Amino acid sequence: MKARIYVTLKNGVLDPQGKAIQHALVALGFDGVDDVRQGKFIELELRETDSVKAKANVEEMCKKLLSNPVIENYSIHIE
Amino acid sequence: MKARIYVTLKNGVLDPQGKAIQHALVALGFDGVDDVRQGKFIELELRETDSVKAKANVEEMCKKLLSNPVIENYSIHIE
Amino acid sequence: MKSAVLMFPASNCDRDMVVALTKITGTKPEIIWHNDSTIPDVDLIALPGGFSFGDYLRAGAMAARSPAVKAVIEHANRGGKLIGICNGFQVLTETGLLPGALMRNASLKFICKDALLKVENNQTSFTNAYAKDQLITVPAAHHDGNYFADEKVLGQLEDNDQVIFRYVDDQGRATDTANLNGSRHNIAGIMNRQGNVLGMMPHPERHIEDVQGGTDGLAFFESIINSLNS
Amino acid sequence: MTWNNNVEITGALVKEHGLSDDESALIYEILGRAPTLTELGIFSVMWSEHCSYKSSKLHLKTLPTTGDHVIHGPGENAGVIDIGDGQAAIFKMESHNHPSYIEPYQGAATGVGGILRDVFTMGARPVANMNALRFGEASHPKTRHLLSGVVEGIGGYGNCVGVPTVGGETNFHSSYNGNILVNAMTVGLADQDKIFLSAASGIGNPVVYVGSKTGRDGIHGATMASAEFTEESEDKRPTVQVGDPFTEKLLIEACLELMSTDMIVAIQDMGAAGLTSSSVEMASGGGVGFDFNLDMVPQREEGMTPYEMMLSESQERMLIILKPGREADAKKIFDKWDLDFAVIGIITDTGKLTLSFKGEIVADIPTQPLADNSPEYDRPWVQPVPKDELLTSGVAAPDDYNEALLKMIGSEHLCSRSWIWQQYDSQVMADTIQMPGGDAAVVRVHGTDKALAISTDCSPRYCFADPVTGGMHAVVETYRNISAVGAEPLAITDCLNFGNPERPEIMGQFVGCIQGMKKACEVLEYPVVSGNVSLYNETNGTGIHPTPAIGGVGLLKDSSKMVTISPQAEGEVIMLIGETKGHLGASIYIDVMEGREEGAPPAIDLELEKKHGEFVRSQIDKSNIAACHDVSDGGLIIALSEMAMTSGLGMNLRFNNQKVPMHAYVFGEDQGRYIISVKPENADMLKAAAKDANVVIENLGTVTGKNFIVAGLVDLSVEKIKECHGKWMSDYMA
Ligand SMILES: Nc1ncnc2c1ncn2[C@@H]1O[C@H](COP(=O)(O)OP(=O)(O)O)[C@@H](O)[C@H]1O
Ligand SMILES: [Mg+2]
Repeated sequence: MKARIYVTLKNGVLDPQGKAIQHALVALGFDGVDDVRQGKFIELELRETDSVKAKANVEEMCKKLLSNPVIENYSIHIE
Repeated sequence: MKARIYVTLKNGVLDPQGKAIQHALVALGFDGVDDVRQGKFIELELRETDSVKAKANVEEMCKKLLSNPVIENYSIHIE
Repeated sequence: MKSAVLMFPASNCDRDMVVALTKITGTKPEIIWHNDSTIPDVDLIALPGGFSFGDYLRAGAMAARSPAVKAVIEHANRGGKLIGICNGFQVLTETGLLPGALMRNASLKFICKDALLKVENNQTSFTNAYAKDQLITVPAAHHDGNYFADEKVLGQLEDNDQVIFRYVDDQGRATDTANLNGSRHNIAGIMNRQGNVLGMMPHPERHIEDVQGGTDGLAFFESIINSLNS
Repeated sequence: MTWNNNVEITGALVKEHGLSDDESALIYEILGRAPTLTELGIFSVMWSEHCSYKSSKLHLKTLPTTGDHVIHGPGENAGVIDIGDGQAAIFKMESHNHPSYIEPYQGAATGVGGILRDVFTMGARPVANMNALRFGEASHPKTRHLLSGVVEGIGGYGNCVGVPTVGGETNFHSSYNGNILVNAMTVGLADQDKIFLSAASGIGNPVVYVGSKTGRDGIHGATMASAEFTEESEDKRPTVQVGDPFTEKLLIEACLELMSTDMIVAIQDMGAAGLTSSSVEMASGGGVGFDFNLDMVPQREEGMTPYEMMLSESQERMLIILKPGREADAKKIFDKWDLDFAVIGIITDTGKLTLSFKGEIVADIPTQPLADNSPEYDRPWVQPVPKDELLTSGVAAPDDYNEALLKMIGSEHLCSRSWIWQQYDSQVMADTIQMPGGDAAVVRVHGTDKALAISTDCSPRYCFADPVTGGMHAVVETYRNISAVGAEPLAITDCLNFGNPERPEIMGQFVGCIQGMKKACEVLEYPVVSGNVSLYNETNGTGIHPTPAIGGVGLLKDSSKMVTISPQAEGEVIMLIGETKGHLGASIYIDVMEGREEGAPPAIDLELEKKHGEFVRSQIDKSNIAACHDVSDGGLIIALSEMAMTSGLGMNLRFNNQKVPMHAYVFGEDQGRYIISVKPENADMLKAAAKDANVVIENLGTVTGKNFIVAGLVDLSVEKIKECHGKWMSDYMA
């Protein structure tokens, strides 16, 4: 099955990439963009077929490698 | 309203990051990971309140800036 | 002084570090490969600069989980001296041996430039050969050197004099323009509470001969030797 | 779609592969039958302009390629020169123009990756990268995006592999609006007895594939680089290759480790046209055949066909012939570095490239004719006529020299390139002793007192105005830049970027530039040891300016003697070597001040260049010179102010010019000139030495204060000039 992981910066962590994108959007004439945050989107192809087990496993991966708790949050979607 | 944009590499485009992550997961003892692809996840805070208009607008942003059409695909979720 | 340099796939300042340590200590450091699970008994371990594992995912993230680093953490926990330069600093924050994180430079661009640093604390194993508040020039070259920590951690670092190097202007002021990469508090290098682990973004090992444009890096290594001899 | 190797080879299919009728007939003759689809693909890439040099070969042959220092000239992956003590410098320059226009980051990154492989495949550790870049005019809507992506791509790749990018050149001109040029150069170091070549030998020896897996990247990249651009080809998207510098770094280390053993017979990188060109070159070079089982090729994607595997341009791959029985030992090294390693075939005595796939033979081609009978064209060309001389009387003097100087130095043509080079790690390996910003970059030969000086140069506006002089100029400019740091120029590599060779006037530009290069190389004893040709740099019928980029390499026997453009102390005497005639044709001055591009370029006296170069070098070697800078773009005053800016010290100067209008003296681009800064106690001696050597020299003034002063003309603070010089590009890119 597939796991989708969204890694985002924690509130309070300055996001230079997001800021740069917002800047560029404004420069391109897109207004009405109040805030931009950029994160990571990781897709895993898993051999596991049990979604509960898969989720637990991916949770572990996020903790051990895929996210850095000092600056990032993550969320997981299994399908 | 909020727009969430998922930018992923097109099929067939080499994803060195994904490859390296997969390797690292295996080295950490996570087996059963057949494939990893890394993309971007961009969140926009929009002033627009009409979701149809917002979507059209964000579509335009993706084409002009947020994705690289040569190697990337994108999808948009408005809420 | 016995030393060792830890090499990851795509470390690329390992040779520079070996040359510097050899020149200064008179003995060639041992090389530790990232897959080694046992490491030699040495006085100092250096984590060199580079792009370990391509800096993919996050700079230093994958390297921080390699078998050799487990052993390095034990070395540090025993009080062994440990330095991380550039990518090595990123690895050290990823292991948690040093607090905070190193994010993409505020300019979002790689920056290669001589950095002017102020030695904030010279009462350490890594800076005793410098004068307090001495301004030194050390080359910087990185993409992810933007030091981040939350207010609480920053407060602790400042209170305990763990901020060792700061980016400053030629008057020694930690201004925004002098801040190479957007680091919180202009931080260029920090030390752990125990004083045996140091991480910094600029490269002292690149400034050890006049022809390289300066020799301000020498005292960094000399300090470590002093601290072992005292 | 199921794949059929035996489809009927129709005229349309042949055409789609960019092959002419004659070429197609030749294929039937060589094979004695119709080609299979895989074979057609193989022929099409091998005979593309990019791989076969069919339009350029005839003329390239005229370039001087031998000399005392030359160990291997053109024909190998890179040129090899002797730098003494059993050591060699190995270098080459290559273009990645089309891919960089389509996807600037990846195009430039993979360009760097490709040229690195050309160099380390010969056994050299890469020690320096250079980049020669041409972009469209600043006002063109794409320029910013392309500049930003290209620079990031070059940095992204070079920084990660840990090879310093130490210099380059950057031009802006409207002729590149639809065809930017990205030329990358790598210099490496090896021991002369450890140089590896590509000719395969040893019937039965294993052929090994190492590196990354093969995907569908860049299929037809080589043919794309050989076709003129149309608006449509911007949509040819999925053919872009993505570079993985991490894997490249591992590949460098693994290959160098393997090379330190005695297991290798031959080795070749997979560059343009991937597995096809590497295997054909290796087999034909050794006069042997290869028998491949394509099922063994490491594949990244499912369902890849032989056609795709043979044409893929996936990056970071190499082909190696091992000594028999050494497979397991070699594999251990690649396992350690986590790289794919697969024996994909053996050497045969058939002289044929025989490919099998799922038990079936899908291609069976004699390699000799495939490599050597490739078409060679004597394309019609017209000898270019140089533009008329521009009369100085028709060029206005500036109202205010202060303003003119600031306008010139703050223009996109002369402004600081620090926005670019600060994104490159120019110091990794800790042997860079002259950073970007000077005349030539200098890197130490690790662990010795020697150093290499490197410079890339070309003034396309000169080449456009007069290809012969322009070609000469490009060579001479590297010669001067290398001499100016005190190094002896030894040899060059080139990257010849031109428009559509099927147009006689473009072909004439090509031939003209080569004529000029040839002359310069001969007189300066400065041979061409490697190079690359990129044609069809043309969009909708408009060609680029002829751009023969030259990469020169020189040797400093004692690196402690090196000088920079920066005067060392107040009181030093500033002197000018060479005569100033005030040539304003094709100059930056008329471009920036009057928006014109007219006139012939300055004439070049090669014997004089040689004499002045030798004089400067000998004086630097005797430590009589504190700083040195050649005079080029923008003329005398620009060169002087560049020296002032680097040192931060002012100058007090007086121009004793009675002969030519002052603005021509100040901004003229006459060749063969150097400015030197000399300790006061050495000034008389230097003058005497110049007199003995019959070298024209004059005193211009002294290093002093914080202002840049030319009596009666200019009085500006060095800070002010610096600010202006530093502003343009960072503002433009902000
Ligand atoms: N694309 C680039 N990358 C790195 N360095 C560059 C680039 N373009 C220009 N430079 C550097 O800027 C300086 C000035 O370049 P240029 O005006 O071409 O020098 P010169 O006139 O001496 O040939 C040189 O040191 C050169 O190496
Ligand atoms: Mg020059």
